[in-house]
Amino acid sequence: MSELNLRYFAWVRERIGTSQESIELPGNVATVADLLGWLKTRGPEYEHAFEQADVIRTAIDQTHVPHETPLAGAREVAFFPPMTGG
Amino acid sequence: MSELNLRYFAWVRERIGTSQESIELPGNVATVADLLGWLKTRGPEYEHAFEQADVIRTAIDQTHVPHETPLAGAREVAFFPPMTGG
Amino acid sequence: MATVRVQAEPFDAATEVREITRGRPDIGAVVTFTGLCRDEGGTLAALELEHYPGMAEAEIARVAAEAEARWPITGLTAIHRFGKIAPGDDIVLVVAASAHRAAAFEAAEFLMDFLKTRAPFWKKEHRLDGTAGDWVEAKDADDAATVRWRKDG
Amino acid sequence: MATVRVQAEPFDAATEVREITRGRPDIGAVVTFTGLCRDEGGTLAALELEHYPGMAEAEIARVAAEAEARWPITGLTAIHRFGKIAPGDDIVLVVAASAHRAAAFEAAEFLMDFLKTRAPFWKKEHRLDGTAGDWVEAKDADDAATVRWRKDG
Repeated sequence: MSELNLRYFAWVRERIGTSQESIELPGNVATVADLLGWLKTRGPEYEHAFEQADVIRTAIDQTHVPHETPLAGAREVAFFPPMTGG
Repeated sequence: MSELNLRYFAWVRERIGTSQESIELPGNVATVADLLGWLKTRGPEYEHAFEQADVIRTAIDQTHVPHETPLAGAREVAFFPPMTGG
Repeated sequence: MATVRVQAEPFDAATEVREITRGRPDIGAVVTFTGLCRDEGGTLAALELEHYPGMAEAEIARVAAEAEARWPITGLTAIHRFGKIAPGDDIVLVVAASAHRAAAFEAAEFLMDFLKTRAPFWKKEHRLDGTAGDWVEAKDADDAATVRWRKDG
Repeated sequence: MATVRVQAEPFDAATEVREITRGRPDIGAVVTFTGLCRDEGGTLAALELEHYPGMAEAEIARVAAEAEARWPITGLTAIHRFGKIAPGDDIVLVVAASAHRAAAFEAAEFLMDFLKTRAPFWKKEHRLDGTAGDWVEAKDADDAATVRWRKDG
């Protein structure tokens, strides 16, 4: 098991109620999609934040990645809605 | 016959040696192209300025016109090279 | 190498243009884009811009490097603000300089199109009537705007 | 109604942007284009810009009116200088404002493309070595740039 820093932004952050947390990654969680699925089991606030998993964007160590990306070597994983800057 | 103001710009002006002049339009000069042809008979400086008639741009009363445009009603006709502003 | 800044403070476009053009008499064209906070028909009190510190700078820098690889540009600056921004105030600035205008225009547009869809910023609306603001929704038009830059298109 | 000026004096882009955006909180995007005099590898002493007074203003205003008819723009300014202009100095400014960025970018590019091929200005080079300058030749690329704006294209 390895320590992973999770970050949430915008309405993902609001729904979960925290902007970041550290977790011990369960052994059966290999990809970003696995992590999303596992987070949804942690309570109704996570369930609500990730209810439409397909709109959630993800980054590993501050680089955009698709959901199927392996977590091996990751230190920080971020979850957020589509960007609306500019 | 009617009085017409002629204006020349850039290298057309330099070759002719004047920036504007008033002429009495001969009766057989009906279009801008006729006028160009007639001007070329007025001396070597005009001949030089208009030797490549197809690159010369023309305006009647400060509006771009093609060479075949009739001169009827014109008060000012300008001759100049392709524009290079901006 | 592009200049990229993510900051709460306002910026000054004229200062950034001067930085790019100073001592560079090979520059013939400078394009600036400034994105401002609209008042949405008088209903908006402010926009609140949340961002992902670190990744925001890194992502804009990646897009800027792509623009620099693609067009012969002599200078490129991108500044994005975060925090609360009132209607009429500036949000984002892009400055692109080149010998000729086409490269400057295209690099600035490219940077804005990808900045909008890739830089981790999110806008929340605060309404004048005091109701809880909504998060601005991403627009399909913004994704569509990036498609035209595909080289294999 | 666009602001069009033809003048010998320098202009200030920031002032023109302020004029366009003041009291207009519906503006979300401002694009500026500034054309500068290049030094052509250190060989150029100055550009001399000749123009056709009256027609220059009228022609730019016609192009600006076309842009205003074609895009939902909230403000449009075009300023073109004439006379002697040193390397590094500004020649032309276009400012286009709109609610959204695409219209502002397109209107500014359209105005510059047509201004270059239709506004009666001519550039003569004065070289640092004192040799008689040549008149700058019109570029096919500038004519080509106008073709893409054809609606029936």
